[in-house]
Amino acid sequence: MRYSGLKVIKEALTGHKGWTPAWRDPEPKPSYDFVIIGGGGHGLATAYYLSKIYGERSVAVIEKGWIGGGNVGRNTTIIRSNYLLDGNEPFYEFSLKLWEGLEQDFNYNAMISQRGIMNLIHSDAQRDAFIRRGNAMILNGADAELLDEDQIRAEYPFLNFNDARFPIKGGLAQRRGGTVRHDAVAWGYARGADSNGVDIIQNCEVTGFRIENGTCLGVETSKGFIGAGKVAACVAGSSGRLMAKAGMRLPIESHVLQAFVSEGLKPVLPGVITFGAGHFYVSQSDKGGLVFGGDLDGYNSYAQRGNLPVVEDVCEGGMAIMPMIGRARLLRMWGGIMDMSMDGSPIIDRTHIDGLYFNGGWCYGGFKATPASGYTYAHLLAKDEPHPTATAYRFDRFEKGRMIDEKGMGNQPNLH
Amino acid sequence: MTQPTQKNRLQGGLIDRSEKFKFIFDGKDYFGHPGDTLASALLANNVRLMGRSFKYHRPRGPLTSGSEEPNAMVELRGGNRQEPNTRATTAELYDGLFANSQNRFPSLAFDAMAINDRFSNFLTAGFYYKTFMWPASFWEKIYEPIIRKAAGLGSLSMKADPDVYDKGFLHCDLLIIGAGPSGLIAALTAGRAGARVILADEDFRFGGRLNAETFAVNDGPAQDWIAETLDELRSLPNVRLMKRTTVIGAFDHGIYGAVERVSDHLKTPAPDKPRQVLWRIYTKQSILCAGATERSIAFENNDRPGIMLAGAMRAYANRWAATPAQRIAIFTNNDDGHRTAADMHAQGVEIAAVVDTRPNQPVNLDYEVISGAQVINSKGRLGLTFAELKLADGSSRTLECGALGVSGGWNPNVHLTCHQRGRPTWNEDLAAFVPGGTLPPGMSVAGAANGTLSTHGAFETGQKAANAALRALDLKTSRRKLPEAEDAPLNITPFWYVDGASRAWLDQQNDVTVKDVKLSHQEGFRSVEHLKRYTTLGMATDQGKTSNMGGLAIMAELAGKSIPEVGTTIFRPPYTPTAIGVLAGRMRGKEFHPTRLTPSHKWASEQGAVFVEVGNWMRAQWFPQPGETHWRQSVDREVLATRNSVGVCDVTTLGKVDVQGADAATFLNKIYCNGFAKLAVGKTRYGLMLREDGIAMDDGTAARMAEDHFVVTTTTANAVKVYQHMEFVRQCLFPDLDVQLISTTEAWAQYAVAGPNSRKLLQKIVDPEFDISNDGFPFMACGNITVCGGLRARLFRISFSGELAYEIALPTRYGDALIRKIMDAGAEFDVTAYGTEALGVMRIEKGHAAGNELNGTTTALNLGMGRMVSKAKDSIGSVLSEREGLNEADALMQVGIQPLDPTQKITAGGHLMNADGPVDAAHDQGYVTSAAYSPILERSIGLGFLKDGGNRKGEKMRLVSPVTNLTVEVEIVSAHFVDPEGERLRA
Amino acid sequence: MIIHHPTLGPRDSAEFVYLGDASLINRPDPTAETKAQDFHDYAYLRDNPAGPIRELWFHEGGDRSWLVVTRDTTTHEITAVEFARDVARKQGRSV
Amino acid sequence: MHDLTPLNALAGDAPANDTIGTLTLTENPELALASVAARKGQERKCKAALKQLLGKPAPGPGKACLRDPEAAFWTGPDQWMVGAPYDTHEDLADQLSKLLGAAASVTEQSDAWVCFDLRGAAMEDAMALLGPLNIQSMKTGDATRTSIHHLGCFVIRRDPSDWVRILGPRSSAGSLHHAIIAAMKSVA
Repeated sequence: MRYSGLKVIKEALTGHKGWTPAWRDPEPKPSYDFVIIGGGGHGLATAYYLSKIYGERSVAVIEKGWIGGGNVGRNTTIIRSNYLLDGNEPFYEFSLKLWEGLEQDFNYNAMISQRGIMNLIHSDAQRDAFIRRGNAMILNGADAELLDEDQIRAEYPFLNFNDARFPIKGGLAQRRGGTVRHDAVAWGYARGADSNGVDIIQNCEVTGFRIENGTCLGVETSKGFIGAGKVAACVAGSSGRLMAKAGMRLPIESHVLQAFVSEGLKPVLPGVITFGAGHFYVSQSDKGGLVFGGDLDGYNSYAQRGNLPVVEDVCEGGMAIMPMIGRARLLRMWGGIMDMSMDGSPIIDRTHIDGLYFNGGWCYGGFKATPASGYTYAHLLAKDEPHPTATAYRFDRFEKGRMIDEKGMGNQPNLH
Repeated sequence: MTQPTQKNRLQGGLIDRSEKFKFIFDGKDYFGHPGDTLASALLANNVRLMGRSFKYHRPRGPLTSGSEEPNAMVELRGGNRQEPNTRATTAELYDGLFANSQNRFPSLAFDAMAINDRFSNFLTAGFYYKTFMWPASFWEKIYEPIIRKAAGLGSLSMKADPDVYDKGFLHCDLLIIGAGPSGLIAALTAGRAGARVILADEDFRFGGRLNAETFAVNDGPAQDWIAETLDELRSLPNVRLMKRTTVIGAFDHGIYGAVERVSDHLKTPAPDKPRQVLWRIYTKQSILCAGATERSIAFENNDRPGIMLAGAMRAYANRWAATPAQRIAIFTNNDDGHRTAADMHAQGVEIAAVVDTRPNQPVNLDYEVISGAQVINSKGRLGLTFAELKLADGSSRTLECGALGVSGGWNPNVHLTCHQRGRPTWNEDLAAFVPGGTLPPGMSVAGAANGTLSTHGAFETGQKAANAALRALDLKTSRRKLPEAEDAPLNITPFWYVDGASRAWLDQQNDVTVKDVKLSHQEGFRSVEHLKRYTTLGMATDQGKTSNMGGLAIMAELAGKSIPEVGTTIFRPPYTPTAIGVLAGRMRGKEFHPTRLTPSHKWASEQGAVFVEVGNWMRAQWFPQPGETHWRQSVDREVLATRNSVGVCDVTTLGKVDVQGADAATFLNKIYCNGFAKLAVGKTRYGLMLREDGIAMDDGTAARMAEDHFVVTTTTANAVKVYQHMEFVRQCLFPDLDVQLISTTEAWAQYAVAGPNSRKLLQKIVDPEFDISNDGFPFMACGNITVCGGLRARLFRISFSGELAYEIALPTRYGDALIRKIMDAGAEFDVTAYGTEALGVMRIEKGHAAGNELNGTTTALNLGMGRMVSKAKDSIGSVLSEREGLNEADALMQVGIQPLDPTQKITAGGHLMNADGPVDAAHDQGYVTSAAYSPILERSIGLGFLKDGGNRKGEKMRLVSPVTNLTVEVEIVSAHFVDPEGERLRA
Repeated sequence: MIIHHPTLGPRDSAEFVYLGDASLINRPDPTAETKAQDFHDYAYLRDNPAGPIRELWFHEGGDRSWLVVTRDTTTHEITAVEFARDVARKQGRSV
Repeated sequence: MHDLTPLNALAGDAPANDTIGTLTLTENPELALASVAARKGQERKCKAALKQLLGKPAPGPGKACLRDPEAAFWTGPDQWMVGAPYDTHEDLADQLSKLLGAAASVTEQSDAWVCFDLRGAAMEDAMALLGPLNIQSMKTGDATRTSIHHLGCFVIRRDPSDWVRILGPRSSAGSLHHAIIAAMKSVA
């Protein structure tokens, strides 16, 4: 069913009798050309683009729980393409461009809102690094803007300019950055994929892979065996757990990242702000809640919950940069499992097992990558060659010494 | 203005009538008493309308009498203490309290945004997702700004929070959460047994539900028993009573977060006292005695001011001697609703009727009981006037009443049992979820929180839980006679919503109605997670405490499943919303991070130095002299003075590690890629440290003070990280090496004395028995010396500036005296203090790598030190540094960069492009890491990394920096701009 | 979290710095034929178990010991804490 | 004798001394410190030498030996911090090196630390606002390292037990002092 202004009015006047389920709830077929494991944002986007761009009709997405219940439903909703390295920037810029056309593309309002993202600068060395980054962004066809202290003061008068421990010396802005209604992304892709004939199978857990002499023939699931021409893993924080069933060890650790939302407040923040001298970033949702976060808890975890020290650390950062939020109340906090890779950058690649593909290692940056991750993964699956914007996301980059390390932290995932 | 009297104030209650508090709500004056909340005082003053809902801006009054309140939220206090979304139901009244209603325009009684209510047919669940898409550009330009303008509830002051917050840490054997009957008896039992007990309650009065009831305990008033109990608890030194303290979360390993509201019941906190304290409570055992929350029943227009939960209505009457109206009715599906009627009647409030969904309820001489009936609708614009009933026989009837108490049953407060992902289980008798499955380790649950709703049951389970905890603590248990108390059952017959109800509210704040849940089901959003996210049910500030169950029950019915089959939403911290300020505590403003001062800080301040943050250090950036109007003037002067005569700079911030032991040299051979075994005693060597992945981690010097003693320096930024790494290598990789490490960064003040006259100057400081002539103390020498007549010190002949230079170290307490001494002794050479800027200029002139070059992605090869990586020995990082990607023919190499036109300036962060050809990422040749104006060369110079840089000296290129609108033609030169042969530093 | 230090008893994990999987103790033989592969696997591949894991914590705010902590990544329950130095020796590491 | 005048950690003309409510906080510059780490295989020798110096066994984990003039507390496996009055022991490290010879690595630590003495009835309440340390479980003679407002500090419970000695990083003396004073005011 297509959503339109007319449809909305008609339904409003006729008691909303005509709305139908956003997606079907089918039983799995014996086999598909493509079986995508994971009904999160990336998996659903992959199915959507496989069916829409690459014309594939025999596609299933299998999800252990309910679609959109993973990181796409528990993140801070930020989109941006302010990356430094050649391996990353073209990919994230491609993603941002897809975001910009997404709502019309899948006929669902995901409330994409490009109110901008501002990375604050607190030292000369940081300015040097941000100038290099801003230039890299522009040279890759993205937008970037360097602001001095006065410009920041004019745009964000409520920041701490009085008694800051680390004074604000400027900022690097990407005006096209912003936020998206995260749940709607999963639902929009699901609805779009479903209408292209993709089977979305919920409450179906993968229990193993059927691999015969080096080739993956399908997956064993809680709903029985499902055969597949190609099996595409796309399970973010569960990557280690899942790929172990195929006997693989990954350059990935699972870590918990907490996120926070305040009670609804009248609008105060124009866009996204990141504090360059503390672990804090924040935006304000269309409902009025301050949505903010900071560092990983720092230890391996699959528990989807964190602990107090990081909660306090994040709020200290918030109070340091924005002392006006002291009397606002934290409403909810939650934890997502991040698939932290060894260089902070993702992997979209074949595995050494024929017919088994892998997409993961998104660290805490997976949400903004959703459209491009789906698009480029679909490209790899359909054409068996990497999409031009994702050629660097290979497994073997660590053997070859071609890491994509934006932060320069080396092989310690919790520092990326 | 006329001052309303306390028209709806009843007799009795736990308020202090001897004192009168004046307060202001929406500009109007009222009076209340100590013990009141803002809500109880307003009700007593016959004010029911206290707020507006989020989406439809429907008029609202209090639904509850506690922290779960979704409706009666106000902006409390004014000015920079304005506090949005404050529950009137928990805000303690104080004299002069000032509050405004929120989320309405222009006034609470007339809210223009209430127009949304007229369009409610459009604004259904999921409405936004289906519309506002045409034309594409309109979402951000037109639609979203309108939506955002309407967003939110209360507003921030936009000014810094003036209050301070503390953090505290408490350790105990047993934490009891909630001081109702179960919590009090548990505390008594454990306290008597000698356990270290903390009893915390969010209320400002201990007693929990007993404060709101008229029950007898031991045939006397419950308050008497509470008073006796508290007296005994106060007499026990091992028991800590914490009221106004909300336990917000159950974290790993028995750590609980709790917020104590120290000053919120005062107009302003006392001087130097915190507004609130965040306590981190470490406990071995805990008992959750958090009680239960009543739930409503969904019927058409069940959200009018005056319609509240029956238990809340009873609490207002019994505890606060306030009634929402003089004539009230009750709508219930269980026996508890009848208690409210009885208590209100006893308080002299007129009971229009008790409407019970259950058939054949006992009649009553005092007021009418209507069995098998339902309230199906309500009337009244800004407050309830009539309730419409559907009677057992299907006929209808209208009840005139100003308030309606609704009781749909009670939900145990299981929240903290879920904070470690435990899921509650369904209890048929209560028609509610009770704690089940896996509780946080060490936690047990008692009283209503565990589904035991009677007072007797609370006493019984409280004592039982306490004894279980005592057993776990190996303390003596005791079983005393329990106080006598009521033990009535609830007798509930589940009834969630009246047939055909549509605009019947489930989530009152977010305006989620039965209709929305039906639509959510119709569109396939049927799991509890999808329901929540699609309709926003339970996403309000009460976190679903008053709304989730109703929605769940309706979804279950629509899906033909049982409630537990549809699922439970588990609760997350915090239990109630928590001020961000208290989670930050003292770590804000200048105290956000500790500040580290160098030994010369006092002296430098006296010189008017400009300081800069370097990590947590404050370092002198430059020393402005009279007449200097621009920082460049100061920095140029400092550089020239140093290069031409002598300068001094505080370099204490460099990390220093004392490395001792028979295997000290072997150890350094492991952590540095270059060799140290053969370094002679009395000599210093530059060392490059790699990470195991072959990337440069840090650099510094190692001075061999003795065969088995080195003093190692690290960069300022990496001192902590490098020390950890060294301990890792020592303890985890080579555990049997005889080597001992300790940081001495703070112990020694260290100054760089640089320039042609540095030796002459130091010869006036260093005691004469030490020969520091070029032969006696050549380049890279080091040794223990004495200065100024016998003070122990260390001298290193090392140079970052490229000049003849020394670093001199002595005990920190003498650092201040030494800098003054050096400045005096150096007067004849015009000795000049220089800061980090001049330091940076000189190291760039000399081509020394620093933080901008050691950026975590560069290798020894990139840094032009490829040959330093010894192949003769194993060291951390040597193997992986050989990977092909790190050794390509056109690998980035450090180069020098200068503009062709000396008057032009180059910037760090600029990218290098070939002289001609396209300017884009695909043709990127490298980038500038550091740039500075060199007063010696009288031009702007820079260091950078360039592909195959080693072979491109003399090449003309373009430096582009679009983000700073800069393009400069540059020439690639040697990174050693000054004294490439190093004659000066060996002079 | 609380880490029960072998000699100092229960300590708040905020006093510690986390490194990662305790397999980082098993630095490969730098002279082996297969050293390139060995060091790649050592530095980059992880079991990343959902369940018990042995991991390295540094008692930065305490006695500066590296510890090997056995912790369940699904519940965070800690079942063992040892000195990393002892573990390393047990695994045959020396000089 | 040299002619350099020392500067206290808080850079005041005199050591800081504040009394708030029942609590007194004093900056104590009169403390010489040196760390002692046993060499590999020399642990027994090292402990014996310390016993000779201290007149009682070298303190074990979490313990201090409170004694004049030399005192000591445990800082890590086979590591101790030895303290003594500064005026008589400015060269403490050298004295210890002579005493311990090849049995231990000795490092001067006198000026690595600022020393605060916090005394008074409300001491435990103030300490409860400063860090996760379980001060109530510490008895006279207990010593341990902990974090106070992100600063690694040693805390030694002295005699009488309403007295703690706090050793913090000298360069952050001001921040540490500020934090302790704030806590003293909160509990006053």
